Amino acid sequence: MQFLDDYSGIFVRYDLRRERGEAKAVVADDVIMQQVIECVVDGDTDNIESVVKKALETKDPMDVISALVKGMNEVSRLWAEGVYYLPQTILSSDAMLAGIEICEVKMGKALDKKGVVITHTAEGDIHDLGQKIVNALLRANGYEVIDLGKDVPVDDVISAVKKHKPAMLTGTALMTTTMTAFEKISKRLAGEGMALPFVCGGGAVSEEYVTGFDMGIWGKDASQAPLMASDAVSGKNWRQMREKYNS
Amino acid sequence: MQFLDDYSGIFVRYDLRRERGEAKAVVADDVIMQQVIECVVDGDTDNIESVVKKALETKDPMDVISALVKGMNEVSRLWAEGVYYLPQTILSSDAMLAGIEICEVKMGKALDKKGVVITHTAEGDIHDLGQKIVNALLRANGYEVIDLGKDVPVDDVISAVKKHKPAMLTGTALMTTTMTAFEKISKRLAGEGMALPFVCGGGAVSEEYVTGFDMGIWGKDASQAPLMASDAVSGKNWRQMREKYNS
Amino acid sequence: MAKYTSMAYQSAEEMVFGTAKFPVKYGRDFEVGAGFVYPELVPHPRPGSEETKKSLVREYEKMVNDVLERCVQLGFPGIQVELEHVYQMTRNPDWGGEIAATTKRLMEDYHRKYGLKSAIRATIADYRKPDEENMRSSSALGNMLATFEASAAGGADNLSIESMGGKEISDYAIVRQDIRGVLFGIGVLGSRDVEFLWKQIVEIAARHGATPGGETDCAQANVAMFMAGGYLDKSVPHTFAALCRAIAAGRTLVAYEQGARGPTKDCGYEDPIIKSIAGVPISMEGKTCACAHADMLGNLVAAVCDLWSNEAVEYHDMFGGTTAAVFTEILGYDVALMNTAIKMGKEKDLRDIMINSDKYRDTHGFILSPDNAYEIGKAIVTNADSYYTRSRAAAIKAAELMMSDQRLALSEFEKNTLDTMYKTLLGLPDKEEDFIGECIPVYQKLVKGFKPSNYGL
Amino acid sequence: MAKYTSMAYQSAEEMVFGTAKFPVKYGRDFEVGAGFVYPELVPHPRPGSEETKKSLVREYEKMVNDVLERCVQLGFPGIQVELEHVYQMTRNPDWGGEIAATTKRLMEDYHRKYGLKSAIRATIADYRKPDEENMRSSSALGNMLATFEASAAGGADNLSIESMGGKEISDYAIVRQDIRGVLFGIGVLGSRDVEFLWKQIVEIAARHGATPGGETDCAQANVAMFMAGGYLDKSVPHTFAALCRAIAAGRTLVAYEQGARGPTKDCGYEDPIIKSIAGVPISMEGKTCACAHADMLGNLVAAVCDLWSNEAVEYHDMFGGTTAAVFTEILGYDVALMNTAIKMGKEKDLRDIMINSDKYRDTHGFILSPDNAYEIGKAIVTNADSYYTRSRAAAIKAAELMMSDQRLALSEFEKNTLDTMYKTLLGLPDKEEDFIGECIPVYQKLVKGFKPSNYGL
Ligand code: B12
Ligand code: B12
Repeated sequence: MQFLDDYSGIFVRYDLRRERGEAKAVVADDVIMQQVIECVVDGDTDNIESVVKKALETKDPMDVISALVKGMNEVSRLWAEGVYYLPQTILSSDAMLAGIEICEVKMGKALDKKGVVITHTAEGDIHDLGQKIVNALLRANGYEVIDLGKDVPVDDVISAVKKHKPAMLTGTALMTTTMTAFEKISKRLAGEGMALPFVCGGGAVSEEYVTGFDMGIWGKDASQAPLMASDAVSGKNWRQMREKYNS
Repeated sequence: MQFLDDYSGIFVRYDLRRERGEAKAVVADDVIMQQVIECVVDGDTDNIESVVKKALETKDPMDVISALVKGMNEVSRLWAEGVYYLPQTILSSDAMLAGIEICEVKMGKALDKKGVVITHTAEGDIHDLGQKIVNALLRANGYEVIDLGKDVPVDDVISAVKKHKPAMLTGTALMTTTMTAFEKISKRLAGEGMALPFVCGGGAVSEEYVTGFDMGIWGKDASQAPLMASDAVSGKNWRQMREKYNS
Repeated sequence: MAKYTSMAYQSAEEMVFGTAKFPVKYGRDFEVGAGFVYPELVPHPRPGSEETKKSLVREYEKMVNDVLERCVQLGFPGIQVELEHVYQMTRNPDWGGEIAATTKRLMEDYHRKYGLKSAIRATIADYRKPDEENMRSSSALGNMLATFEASAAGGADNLSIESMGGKEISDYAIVRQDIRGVLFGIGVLGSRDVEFLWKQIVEIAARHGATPGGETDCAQANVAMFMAGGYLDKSVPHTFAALCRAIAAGRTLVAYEQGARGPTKDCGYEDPIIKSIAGVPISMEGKTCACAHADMLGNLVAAVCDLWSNEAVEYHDMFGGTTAAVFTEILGYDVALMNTAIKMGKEKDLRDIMINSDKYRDTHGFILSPDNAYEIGKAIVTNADSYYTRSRAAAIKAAELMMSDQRLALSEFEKNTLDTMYKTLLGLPDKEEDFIGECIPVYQKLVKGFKPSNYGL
Repeated sequence: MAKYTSMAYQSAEEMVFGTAKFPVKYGRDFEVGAGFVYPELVPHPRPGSEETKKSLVREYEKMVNDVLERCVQLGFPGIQVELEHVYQMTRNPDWGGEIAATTKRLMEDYHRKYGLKSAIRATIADYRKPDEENMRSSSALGNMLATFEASAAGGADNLSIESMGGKEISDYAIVRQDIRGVLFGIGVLGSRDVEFLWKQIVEIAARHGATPGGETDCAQANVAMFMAGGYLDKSVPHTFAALCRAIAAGRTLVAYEQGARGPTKDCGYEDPIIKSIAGVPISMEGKTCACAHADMLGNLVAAVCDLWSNEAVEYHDMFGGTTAAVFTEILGYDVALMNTAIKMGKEKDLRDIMINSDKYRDTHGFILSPDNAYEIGKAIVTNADSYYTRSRAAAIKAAELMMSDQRLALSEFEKNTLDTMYKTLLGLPDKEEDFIGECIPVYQKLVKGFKPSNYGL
């Protein structure tokens, strides 16, 4: 086989040209809090437990939690600037959540969540990876996620919404032949006099399709989910959200 | 340049494999009528005039006309069987129509047509070749064609339909950005309480699109036009015709 | 009027994709025919988006962005986007102008951010109606010229058109297998209209520092090719369609004699002949324009191309992204293959593989195979007395080539058609004035609306 | 369980498109890997058509007819159509069966009328849910096996599947860059599930005289590749995705050890490695599957293919015909180019051009370049003690190849990821039982619903 040494004119490695955001910059008032933050920023799920426990010996649980969250905010920045990739973000959120759990035990009560979001993958569809990412990112941002899983019958979605009264509902579908369930859900909800932001995403799902039925808001990327959830929690209705995200 | 001698495995000349229908077989009661028929079958526009005039010296115009038509039927068979191509068909129809005209002069009155069809190419669209073929084939089959031409405003189509009360309306569009006029026409006609078979064709026009509005019937190939016209004239409504041609 | 009397290339063997005798440079670091092949992506707006200027501009913004983003995602070095005007963009000159400006803005962003090379072709819609209006003074013509201005001002690098001259005659003749009519409609009338139009386009381009790009006989030769279709179609004989193509070369060539510099218009299948004569870089389309129409020379037609196009794809979603992105990807890899061959010094191997794929698949591939295209080119430059003589010579040469190569299998019907057409061609007058004199009365009688004055006759 | 311990080819140089060590013959005069490449067209039904059996069968009837007609129109010698089941076709075995029968009827018509060669691949949908049900006894499994029966009885020539074993673990691990988890989910659990499934598929195929076709690690390696995406994506590092691919080769290989004979499943990008070991004909997809998803090795991936596929295209109208016809045309010309090269004795030139187009474009193209694929294959057959050892060896080899070739440019981030993964891989236990013992408790804790019993553990 003959191989070239010079590939110019065939392809350009644009990925190498891109400027990187500045590296991690974490600031804390003292050493132990610094360690807590670093555990989150580094997604160090192995040591987070011991470090947080150590911190709790001297610090108030709420302060430790805000350190954990501070670390997570730094991670979000690094991801946004392209320094971090998705896995770093998810590992950090794993670490943060583990840390928070320990603090909650110490406090004897669970931290109250920013709001409730129900997620599911369409009936007949087992492509749930996008949904799993959405779950992780929502949890990382302090939302209570009710995960209905994949291949969820329309009925189950409706009754879950009735039961939990979430601020937002999400659906993932990767097949055009299963996404049709979203429209049914929208109709059923309307029929029951319910209206809430229903964010739909997934490879096969197009903006064209989702904005074609009531409540539908198209989600292009899982990373949008937290911001969407906060809009929903802060009372934006689906029309306002569609206006914001789909136009 | 290097050239191969053997192309097997690269492509197969399926066109050479196809069995041809049997060749022309024309039968007439006598010599002159035989000539009339042959002029049509051969699309001999140069001699049709003299031959028909000669025939008219001894024959009744109506008989000559039926000979002309007989020739044309033979042509249709040859086309259907793949012996003839479109040009042969059009030339034959040119010849037949020229012959009929002469007979009509002799009779002192025009032959009454099978029915009236209005054809047009959509507003903003100058792709009228398909329409021209449709015109030729309809005329060849004895229909009166009112040719509105190309780039025809919706209004003009509506008023033409009001004025001529055709058995069928046709539209041709080769651009998806102009075919949208067909839907407008359908709505306008309905608005004016009119309903007739509206056959739409042309490269860009899909069955999906045309069957999406009232009166719309999708025409795949110009050769369908005569049969569609006879259905329309014999009283089939657009729903029955859509059922027949689009499913 | 000055005509080409010699070939740009010494031989067909010299011709290959990626290199043209006279490269053209414009846009953002974009040079065509200078050693590499680039993709040319042609997106078409969705029905409905043409209703307002705002919605149409927005549609183009989305489409062009998808194209440029996919290029960067996959590492394609550069791309040309064709703005092939739908009626509304030419009918309203400011629409065409603003869409060109929007496209340019996006391209500049990607060039700044990533160094992506790019260029814009604006193809104005010729919506004059030869049989209904005065082609040399109609309001349609006025709008067309105004739109050329607006597009160039807006940022179009390449000005092109698919012109209509002679179409009223060729439409009549093609469906009647009337080769004389085709020669008159394409070879004579078409050529004269191209001359008339391109004088003005070249002048406008010069004024705006844009490049006068390409012409194509889509209006006539593509109708014939298109109707000839595939092995199962029975509309127009394939040998006849091939003759129409040879004749078209003489017509399209006029644009370059008037100052057009290419890259030529993608749908001009006659361009390999043009390149052999004029040496301009050519844009071609084949297998990857299946989204727009089928042809029977999907690989061969790329053999000597400088840009590689999809002709047109309507904007819709597919599993892999929008059609604009999807076809950018396919074209991008197609040209990556050609460019790799160039870098490896194997470009002529790949060229010959492309040629052998289709040279004997059908008549169009046969006459456009570079060796035959070159022969037809020679017939054109050695019969340069008039538009008529060279078009006729091209047709006669094409016929002789088809008749003399045993490897080109033809059905009885196709053979007979070819023989008849060949005899007819030989029987036609030798002088243009005689031919014109013979045709005018005939077609005035046969074709309603035909006005010789539209062609300065 | 018997495992491959030697390579089917003496060297990578020996491998080229169109020829496989063990050709497969089935369908209507259809032979794969015997000297020519054929297109494999995969049409997908429009949303809504899946609602009733009648409408879905009708949809397939239209799609398949468009495919076969375009082949005859353009002269393509033969084609394979994949019926890639949507959920409903497997959920209701008789649907899948009737659609196979309808497809066969149409193919027989075209074969009788024109001699068009053809074959049918039925790919059953594996809709078992590893984290929710018992994968070795669920009703989903029952339906799947029943649908294999029905499809074979209906006329499917090739039975294939994209199986799900280990997905619950790999889904967790891929988005966390946990290479150990990937090795466990793909290399160990995936391999065990493939063994379990293919024993039964092979048996069913034998009973119906159908050919057990191919497996693919779409469920895992394609998720990684897909998320790694292009130059602008930041979801999964490209070096990590390449390691997932190398590991997947060990998993997919199991199907052929169980008796599958190919042609393999198009979306198994690991197939060049499979071909180097097993010598089965492989179906690949690249630039012309842009309609289904983007990849960064559009040309290279065709270098050693025997079938060339579009992965999947939803049925819609385009200017040039329906998507089914359009992609048949593009694929048809793609393979015509390869077959012409073969006839001209230039197939290795074209192969090398394809390879150089993408070998250094991205990590996936790099490790699947035949020379590197062959090296990874050797690592697999020389570490055949267990599914684990060979998958790990494949990953280590892939990492070493990426680290040692200076022409493969990597960003700092990608380099660091690769180093870390490489160290982790080296640090893992040498024996499968130790590795399994280490992983089970860890992932039972981390992944809700993970049941070792699903894998006979
Ligand atoms: C991996 C994969 C699989 C895996 C699934 C693994 C898993 N856990 O999901 C397996 C092997 C199981 C699989 C199976 C099948 N698959 Co599959 N699969 C794919 C593939 C290659 C990648 C999908 C993927 O994981 N992408 C990565 C994830 C992260 O992307 P995503 O889900 O789109 O999510 C992103 C965004 O959409 C967004 N998002 C998603 N959801 C949400 C929600 C919110 C709120 C927001 C804000 C954002 C958001 O965020 C994510 C990015 O951050 C696609 C190819 C493609 N073009 O999509 C085919 C594809 C989806 N599969 C397809 C098919 C046909 C199948 C099968 C039927 C094949 C078969 N016969 O076996 C079966 C399905 C059976 C069934 N009943 O579901 C087709 C669907 C065709 C169609 N009709 O639409 C595709 C498109 C492949 C193709 N081109 O043919 N598949
Ligand atoms: C030739 C051609 C032209 C010629 C037209 C010549 C003429 N007299 O029609 C010319 C050069 C003038 C032309 C111009 C343009 N064209 Co144009 N053109 C074509 C081309 C290559 C072939 C069309 C053709 O003549 N086919 C042969 C005829 C016979 O087929 P047909 O009309 O479809 O008819 C058949 C069937 O549809 C059916 N049928 C048709 N009507 C009816 C009616 C009934 C009742 C029945 C039963 C059947 C029926 O019967 C016929 C077969 O028997 C197509 C390519 C394509 N894919 O279609 C592009 C195409 C139609 N053109 C296109 C474009 C964009 C243009 C221009 C805008 C380009 C430009 N910027 O200049 C301008 C249009 C300006 C305007 N306002 O209209 C695009 C349209 C894209 C879109 N948005 O839909 C196409 C699809 C090319 C492409 N792929 O981009 N074009």
